[in-house]
Amino acid sequence: MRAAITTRPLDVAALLAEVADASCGAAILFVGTVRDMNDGRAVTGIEYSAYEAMAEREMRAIVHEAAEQFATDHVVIEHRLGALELGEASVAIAIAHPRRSGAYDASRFVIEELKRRVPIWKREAYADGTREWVDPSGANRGQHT
Amino acid sequence: MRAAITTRPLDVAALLAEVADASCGAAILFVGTVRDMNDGRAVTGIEYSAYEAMAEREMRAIVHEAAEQFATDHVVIEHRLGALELGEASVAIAIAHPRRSGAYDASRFVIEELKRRVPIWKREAYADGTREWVDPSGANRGQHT
Amino acid sequence: MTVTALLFASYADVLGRTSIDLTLAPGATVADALANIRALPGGDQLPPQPLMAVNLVYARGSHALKNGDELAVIPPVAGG
Amino acid sequence: MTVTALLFASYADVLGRTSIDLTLAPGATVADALANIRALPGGDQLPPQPLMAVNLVYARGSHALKNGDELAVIPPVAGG
Repeated sequence: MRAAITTRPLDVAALLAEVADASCGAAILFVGTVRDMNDGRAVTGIEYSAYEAMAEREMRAIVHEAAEQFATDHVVIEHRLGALELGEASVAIAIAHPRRSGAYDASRFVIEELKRRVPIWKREAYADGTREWVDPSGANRGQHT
Repeated sequence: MRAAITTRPLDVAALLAEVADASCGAAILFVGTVRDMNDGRAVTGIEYSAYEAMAEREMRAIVHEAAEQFATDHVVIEHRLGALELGEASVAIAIAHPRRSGAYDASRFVIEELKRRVPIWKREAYADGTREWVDPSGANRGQHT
Repeated sequence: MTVTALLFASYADVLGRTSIDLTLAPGATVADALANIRALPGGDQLPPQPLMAVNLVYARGSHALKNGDELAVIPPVAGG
Repeated sequence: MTVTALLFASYADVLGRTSIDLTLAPGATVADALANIRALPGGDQLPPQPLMAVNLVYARGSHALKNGDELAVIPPVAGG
């Protein structure tokens, strides 16, 4: 079990190797990447920032909750910060589990919890030269420009 | 979109790279691996065989069904045949999708359909020296020794 | 007419072979071919209604065979 | 007592800074600290009830602060 924030490119294959275990019949790697479109706007890159100490603490808590809830110790999360280009990986979650249903459920749990509560923010850069903080909740849409 | 049977070790990182696309914000790699236990028996290895022409045909059909049902062209399956050791990958499914929910749903659809209908068989070797064809349906349990 | 029947995995084991050339009457069905296979030594160990395929596609017992078809008797699949 | 308040992302932008040292009366709560921050230039652009954390843990407005606590005002999170 491990959770980390990094500014280096994510080595997603290494994460999959890290969770591999002969007791596990299924491994799932989730990779979040920078999309070229969001809400109909052409995106050229995303800058990620975080409250790093709290983000790592929340990510570690999520890893432990997933391990307990889905009965596997083989859970790793890495989240990248800094300026990312299109197609680059911002987050990777690797899970190994004796059975595939547990692997899928644990993977989904981790990414949903990460998006719900880990204090990380992203500012998208658009093709028209503007930048905007992304608010997935929609609560402050249009307020932050 | 691609589906293939191979006797060589699966390069799962290459499959993830193959489906990557800047229009996709999520990629999921599912890897099935040889477990050291099944139904309480210590497993030492698995030999996979197939009706290869039909298996590739069914795998291609599943890829196309997933692409249509979940609206993404970025779907690849590889299944390995031959004698595999503990921890080795027997199947890998890579999906990229604009959104994570589509990626998870498409990945799960592909592995469930593959297990339901692709004519591939496995014979487990056990620590006690015996070997047995695996029947996940349980219909012929104990009949094939 | 002649149809090639393929056997795999546990079914190849019980029949001791991986393919059988069957000579069938015109209009014979998948079920007719299966009855012929079941009459061979070891054929009684096949389940009552195994999965069958004709020319790489799953087929019902009522499917009419043609000369040269590739028939397959498919054990419970276990991929993944 | 003194509490350090951290600001991030869009909230750091509207207040023009990433941290503020707040001097508060003993027994002051997270809500009291937020009211102080809201009184600063740009503070009126914070939403009515932003997420708050004390010493790396999400906290309610009624949470009593202690001298030396690290308070954080957390914009809508957008990880992943």
